[in-house]
Amino acid sequence: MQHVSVLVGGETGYGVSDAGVMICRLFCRLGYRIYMYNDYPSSVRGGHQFVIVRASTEKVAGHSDQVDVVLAFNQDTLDVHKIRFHNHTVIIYDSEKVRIDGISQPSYGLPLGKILEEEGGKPVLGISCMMGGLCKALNIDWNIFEAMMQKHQTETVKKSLKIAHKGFEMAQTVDSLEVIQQPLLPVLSGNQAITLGLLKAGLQAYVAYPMTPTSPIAELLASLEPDIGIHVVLPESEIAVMMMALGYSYMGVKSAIGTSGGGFSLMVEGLSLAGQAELPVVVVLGQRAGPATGMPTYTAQTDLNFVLHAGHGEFPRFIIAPGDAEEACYWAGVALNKAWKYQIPAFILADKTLCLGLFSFDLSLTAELKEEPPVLWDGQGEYKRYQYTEDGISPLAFPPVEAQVVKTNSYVHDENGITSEDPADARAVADKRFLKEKNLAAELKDFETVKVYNQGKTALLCWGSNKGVCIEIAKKYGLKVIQMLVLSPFPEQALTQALQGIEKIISVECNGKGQLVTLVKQHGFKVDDQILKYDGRPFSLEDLENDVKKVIG
Amino acid sequence: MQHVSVLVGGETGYGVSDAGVMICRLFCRLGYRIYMYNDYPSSVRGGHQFVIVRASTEKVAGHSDQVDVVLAFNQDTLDVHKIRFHNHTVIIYDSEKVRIDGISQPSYGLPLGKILEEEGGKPVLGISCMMGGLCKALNIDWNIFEAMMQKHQTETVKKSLKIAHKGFEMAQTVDSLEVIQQPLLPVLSGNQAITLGLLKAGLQAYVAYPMTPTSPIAELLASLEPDIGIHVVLPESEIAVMMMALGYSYMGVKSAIGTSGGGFSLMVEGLSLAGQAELPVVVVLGQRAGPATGMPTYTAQTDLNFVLHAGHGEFPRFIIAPGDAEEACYWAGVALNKAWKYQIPAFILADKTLCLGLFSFDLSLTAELKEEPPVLWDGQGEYKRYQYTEDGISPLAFPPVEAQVVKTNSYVHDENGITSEDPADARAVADKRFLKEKNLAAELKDFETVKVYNQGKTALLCWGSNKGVCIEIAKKYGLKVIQMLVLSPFPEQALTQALQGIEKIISVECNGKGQLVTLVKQHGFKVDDQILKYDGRPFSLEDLENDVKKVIG
Amino acid sequence: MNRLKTTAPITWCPGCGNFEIQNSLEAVLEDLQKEGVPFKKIILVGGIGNHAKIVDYFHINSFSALHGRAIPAAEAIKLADPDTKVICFVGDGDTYAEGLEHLIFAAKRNVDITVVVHNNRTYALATGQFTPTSQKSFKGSTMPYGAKEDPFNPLELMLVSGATYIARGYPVRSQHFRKLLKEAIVHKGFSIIDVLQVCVTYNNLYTIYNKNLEEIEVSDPASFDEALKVIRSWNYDTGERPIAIGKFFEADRPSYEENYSRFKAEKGDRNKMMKDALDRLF
Amino acid sequence: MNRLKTTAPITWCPGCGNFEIQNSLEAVLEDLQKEGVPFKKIILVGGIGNHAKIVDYFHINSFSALHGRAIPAAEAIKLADPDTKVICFVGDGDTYAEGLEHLIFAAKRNVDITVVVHNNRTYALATGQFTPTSQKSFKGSTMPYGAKEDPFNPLELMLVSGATYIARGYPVRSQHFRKLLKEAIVHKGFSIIDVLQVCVTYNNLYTIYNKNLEEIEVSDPASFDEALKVIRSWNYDTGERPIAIGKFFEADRPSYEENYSRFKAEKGDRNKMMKDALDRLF
Ligand SMILES: Cc1ncc(C[n+]2csc(CCOP(=O)(O)OP(=O)(O)O)c2C)c(N)n1
Ligand SMILES: Cc1ncc(C[n+]2csc(CCOP(=O)(O)OP(=O)(O)O)c2C)c(N)n1
Ligand code: SF4
Ligand code: SF4
Ligand SMILES: [Mg+2]
Ligand SMILES: [Mg+2]
Repeated sequence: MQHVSVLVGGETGYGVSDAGVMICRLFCRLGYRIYMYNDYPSSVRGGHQFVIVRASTEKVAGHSDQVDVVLAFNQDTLDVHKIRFHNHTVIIYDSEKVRIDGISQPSYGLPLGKILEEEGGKPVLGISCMMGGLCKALNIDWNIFEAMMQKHQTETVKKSLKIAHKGFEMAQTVDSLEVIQQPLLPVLSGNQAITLGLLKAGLQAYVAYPMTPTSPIAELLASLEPDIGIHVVLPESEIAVMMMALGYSYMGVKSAIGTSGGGFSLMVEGLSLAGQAELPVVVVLGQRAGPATGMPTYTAQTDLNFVLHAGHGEFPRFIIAPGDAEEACYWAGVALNKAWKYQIPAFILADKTLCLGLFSFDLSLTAELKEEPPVLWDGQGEYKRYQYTEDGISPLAFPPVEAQVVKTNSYVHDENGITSEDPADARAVADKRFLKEKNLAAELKDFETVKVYNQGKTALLCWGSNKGVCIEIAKKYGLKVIQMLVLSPFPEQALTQALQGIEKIISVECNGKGQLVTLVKQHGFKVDDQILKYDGRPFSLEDLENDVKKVIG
Repeated sequence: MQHVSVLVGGETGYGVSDAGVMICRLFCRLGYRIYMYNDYPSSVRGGHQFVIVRASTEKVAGHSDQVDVVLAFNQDTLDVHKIRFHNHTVIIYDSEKVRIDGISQPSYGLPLGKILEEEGGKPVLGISCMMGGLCKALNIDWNIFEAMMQKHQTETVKKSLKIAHKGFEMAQTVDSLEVIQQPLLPVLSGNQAITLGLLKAGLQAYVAYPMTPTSPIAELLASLEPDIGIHVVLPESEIAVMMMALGYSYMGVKSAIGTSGGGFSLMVEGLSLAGQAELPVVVVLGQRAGPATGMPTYTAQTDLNFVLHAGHGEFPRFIIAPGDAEEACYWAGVALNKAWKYQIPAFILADKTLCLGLFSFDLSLTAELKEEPPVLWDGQGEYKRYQYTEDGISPLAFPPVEAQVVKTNSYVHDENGITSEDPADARAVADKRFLKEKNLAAELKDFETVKVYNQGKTALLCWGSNKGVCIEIAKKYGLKVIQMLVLSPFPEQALTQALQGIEKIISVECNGKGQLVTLVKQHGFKVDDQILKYDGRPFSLEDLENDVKKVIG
Repeated sequence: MNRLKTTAPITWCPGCGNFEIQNSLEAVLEDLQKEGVPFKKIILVGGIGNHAKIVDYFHINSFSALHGRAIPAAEAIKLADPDTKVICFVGDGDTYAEGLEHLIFAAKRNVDITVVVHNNRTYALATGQFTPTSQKSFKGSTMPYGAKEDPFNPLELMLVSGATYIARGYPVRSQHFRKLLKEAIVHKGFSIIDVLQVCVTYNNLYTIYNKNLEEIEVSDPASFDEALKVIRSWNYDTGERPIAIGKFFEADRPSYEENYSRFKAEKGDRNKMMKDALDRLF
Repeated sequence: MNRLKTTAPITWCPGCGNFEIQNSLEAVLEDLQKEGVPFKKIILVGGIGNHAKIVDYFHINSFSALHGRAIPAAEAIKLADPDTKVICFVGDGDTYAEGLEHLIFAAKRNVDITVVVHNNRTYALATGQFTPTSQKSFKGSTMPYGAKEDPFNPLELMLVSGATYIARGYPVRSQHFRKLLKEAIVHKGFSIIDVLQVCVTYNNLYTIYNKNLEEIEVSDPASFDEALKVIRSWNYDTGERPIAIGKFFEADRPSYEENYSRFKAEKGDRNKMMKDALDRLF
């Protein structure tokens, strides 16, 4: 076999994600491209968690409801997911906790408690045991497994391998997962990819308040703090987060901040300040199911319109919505560069699916990303923070500047940054902002702001993390996929081009209102049909296929 | 003469608005309909402030740049506003402070300092002196003036009248402002009208943090607190304001809150809670020039898109934008009623022009407004806060309820208000919200959500405080005016109807982006031309006329 | 099945200090009911975090608010009906970080609500970051190399802010804790209990607490000075010195809601009121 | 024209206490410059209110922030360049109400910034409402029948929050005030001056202040107890008792920014860093 889908299920807090990560790494070492979906409730312990790992010879970025192998740490894994089994699904389960009455598929019980007791292993090593069973079931070379374990489980590796081998012995081979000859790629979450992109483009400070699904960015950067001298600051609230980011900007320190919708709500006033004062800031916004607390660990694409219009008053913003890890890395870097070039807020509009999903990551795809210097003051004459220029961009200088002052202002202001209530100044600062937006839009024409995949007269129109699943279904049904990567400034021309020859447009979104449709309609485009999902779960291949079939008749 | 435009100018903090109010009241007592525009900088003292009072036999709600009488307390009044004078403009000025070199119009200098000293009057009584001059210049019956003074200046009335008479003696009659035979109407600001509308619909609590231009609502209600037993609460921040309003809602206490864009930014997270928890709340949002601090005392219509989409996640909201005091009163009441009927947030989207402008107010136009009871639980069986019903409205009950519990929740929840992460519940609560929006939209078909004035094949499309000026210009040029009073749920059918026979649509907005145009385009309408103003000043008649002439060719 | 329980599955980790808070609340509510405070007059208000799940587990009126924002909602609830007992369950991240300002103002106003802080000294539900009361040696997930800040002492803040009942409790000493909880609820005015609720998963301080805790009794609960001294005797570090628990302060001061007259029963005079108001403006 | 002045017209009311704060700042900056702190290293951060206009009037680096939000911006500015002097001009509405939380956390962290609170005990620019330090008898425009709350004492809050320099000043006593202002700026760590800045228009307390003010000198500036005592000797009421001004507390504690290594000069190793990180993840 050359593709496989593995489901791991167990109680929250008992290592189900870790198991998923290890499986991803294992498959990657066999030459596969992987994707992992992680489904868990908002509790540290006690709920049911599962991951689905898919491996394929080609790039994948969506999960399937059909699973070939199941690793069951608890009863729910069987009971809840039975519908995902096919006739040949292999089930490896903890025989001390799980009863498999009425299951006709090949099943191998591992008495985890007993094995761990015998070997003196902590509960978390039950994962290794299951991994052993998985290797056997899919006929995976033990040496490859061992090499992976040697690298990532350095402390307990001997014991782990011993325990794993018990699992290996107790299962049976049902099929062989072939080794694929192609470059091996590392496994990254969307969060990790965003982090790398920001770093590559010169990030110097990261400010955040904990919030799912972007907290791992702060954690990763905090772990890198001593190595790369980055500042990671965790202040009292999201309001402080935004204000600190603006303080950093004023001083020329490139910062980013991360949050989700609820935390972002608290940043909106500061965002408006960024607009008026022309202070660059990059916001990583990982959408999750709202309103309010909603379902904190589940996904959504419900904040597009909010982000497009957040903040009182009018000011430009750069909004990108990556669809997988490589795009996340590349566009995060572009966001940081353009935020500084145009002195505006930029958003990496992600969601839980992207942030916490795992992807095979090809670094070479982001090779061209590098730090771009902002427009700096040339040191001649008097420095004017808000100098009017042809392109609307006032050259930057950061305190301390010899014999000059840098004045930034939350009020309407003159070129020097002094408060003004003059109608002419009010018009001028607004026009300056509009001009920057226009110029950013023009520059973006050189970027792939709208991506197309496949051909066809019917198009699936999507944004963000639905990209992967759309591409797969589109291939199957001969549809074109149009992915909007840049959402503001609106890439009107690129979309027009992408739509050439299209007779029917079907939008695919994880929300109930059709927010992308709202946006494209504003710009004079129309959409024929909408496929919407708003239950906190991303589309599986099967979900989308069902909906697409209904719509294309 | 049967209409007049009076400009009063002076230093901020020296009673220019008070003078304006008195002039309005005087004209009202002559049977006129008035409108006053108030222009002042964001400082308690020291800047230049002016008001323009217009009186007309018909309803007016816009100011003119052409002034017939000027009362000048400072030099700026002459220097800054010279462009507004015509050949017959009468100038009454403080001869101790203002030099009128080169002024050819009829001018009467009053030595205010000297007069006040003679009479032992405080500086503020300089206003009375000027008013005396005005009465003389326009040949206004002294008895009418005296009656007005008796009512509103009880403490110092004798002295005031004496001082006023000095002014009266020193000026000369240039024209006669006729007495008009029609019912006399009181003078209300937009804020006062909103307050009355809320009270009429049963407001029980008002929570706010000070912010221009809505602070006067809190002040007015605070002054009424002992009389009508309303709660006025002024907590530590706008975040607390919103959360307190929701606490009141939970207990069945009808509350409203008031702010401007910056303060509203801080309420956005709580707004999202209102959406999820289905807690009614009424927000009076007086727009002013942003972003950030912007120009705090100047006007704007830049927060429409923000308010339409504020808050993470998706939930319905009722947004109305009144165009004058009567609409403000009526629709504020409707907003409170519908917020409670549908258990949603409602917005009275006003702006500085409306909030602080003065209008003649005809109470009879809001006669049908009364408090509507929300849908209450019938007391049968088990109480379920989020019971699914045919219309999406779950009957309300408020603690304490005998033998029942009322559970409200920021998470996705089941009918009892218990947290759920079940996809079916997530869909169900979202569908419930969408259903309420649909039903509200349907109910609104019985309301005048879109108003039309005049006839013509070309229409001026406007919202909020631009109504008055649009109507006047439209009359002059044979245009139709289409005023969108309800902005969400979008009154698609009413707008379609209003547009029948229209060949060209010209939008008129006080912003730079054309936010109403963005909205109508989302709903498939198109706009041919846009007239935009974004310098913090509302359109004068002349401003709009100029722009309209350019566009209609 | 217990009449105070809902169907919500409990998702706290085994060994979590929250369980005993839950048990104590149940016992205290039963007690109060016997003493004439019916269940229907109780309103639980929750922040967001593991602590806040408690409001879901009780078949009692509840308002699940936002992270850090329970307290202003609770204040308005109390203003709306001064005859209710309003109890907030909040976390240390929730109310000592995100929502600290509301806490201080509620104390300043002396609103008659009770605030129970599940102070596990970490953002537990957010997976173990450092909070304002985390010990400096705590290696939160975002501070792998240790904190850059000392903790503050929230009860000192409460004392100077004007809280009129201040206590620290340890649910493991359940009888002692229940006494405090009941006292706090019964107290007229703003009451707060800083609860040393141990998070076994991210910041397991059972050993330190069990070793160093000391039940104290102040000689004069109304004494600011004595309260300050006992509060300052332990500063949320991990040194081996006694950690005082008990009631530290209780004073009598008019509560906020007393300044608000109750709503008039009839709003029938609203039309007249409008006419009067208009008349004034004419 | 003064080299420290801008072209911005000054719009404070005649007699406003802000003028003397402005004069004092000018004098202190000139002084500091002579002592080796160049103007270019000074950064003024303003909230929003009449107080905040001061940053416009100085030809000095400045960041005009939002109402209540000056302090977190100032903290990051200091983190970005520990070699600057960051001075915040904030109001009592601004920083004791809207932004109180930031103030407490900046004190907790002991960030080396200076906070000058123009405490005129009213929301002046918003036209005279009641703030957390308004005397109870103050009839603000939204409290025509008098306040429903007692004021709190912000310096008590600052002391327990961890501020390492605490003073109260009265600009009318300009030499005394300038001394405090300079000390606060020079102090290493978080410093705050509560300035009794009189608002002549909305809350004219000149008479009361002039009558009751008392310059004090504490015997041991590092003594918490002594500081607390003098701070608590006046509680923002209008009774006829002495109102202490002077430096109440000064202590030495590592400041926050010391925990942050400076950025590495070269970011050239970013590519290698990425490769290393990826290698770890493989
Ligand atoms: C505005 C906002 N920011 C962040 C979060 C994410 N969040 C949810 S729970 C939590 C941690 C809660 O910590 P604490 O209040 O100490 O409660 P615990 O889980 O420790 O009981 C955070 C940060 C949120 N829900 N809302
Ligand atoms: C978020 C927000 N809320 C409210 C306001 C309105 N506002 C502007 S100035 C001001 C009062 C300022 O009072 P204070 O901070 O005491 O300064 P003062 O004018 O007294 O110096 C207020 C409430 C605002 N600008 N932003
Ligand atoms: S994570 Fe900590 S606080 Fe949360 S339930 Fe588990 S032990 Fe309790
Ligand atoms: S209103 Fe008060 S604080 Fe503001 S400038 Fe005038 S006197 Fe000063
Ligand atoms: Mg906690
Ligand atoms: Mg003030």
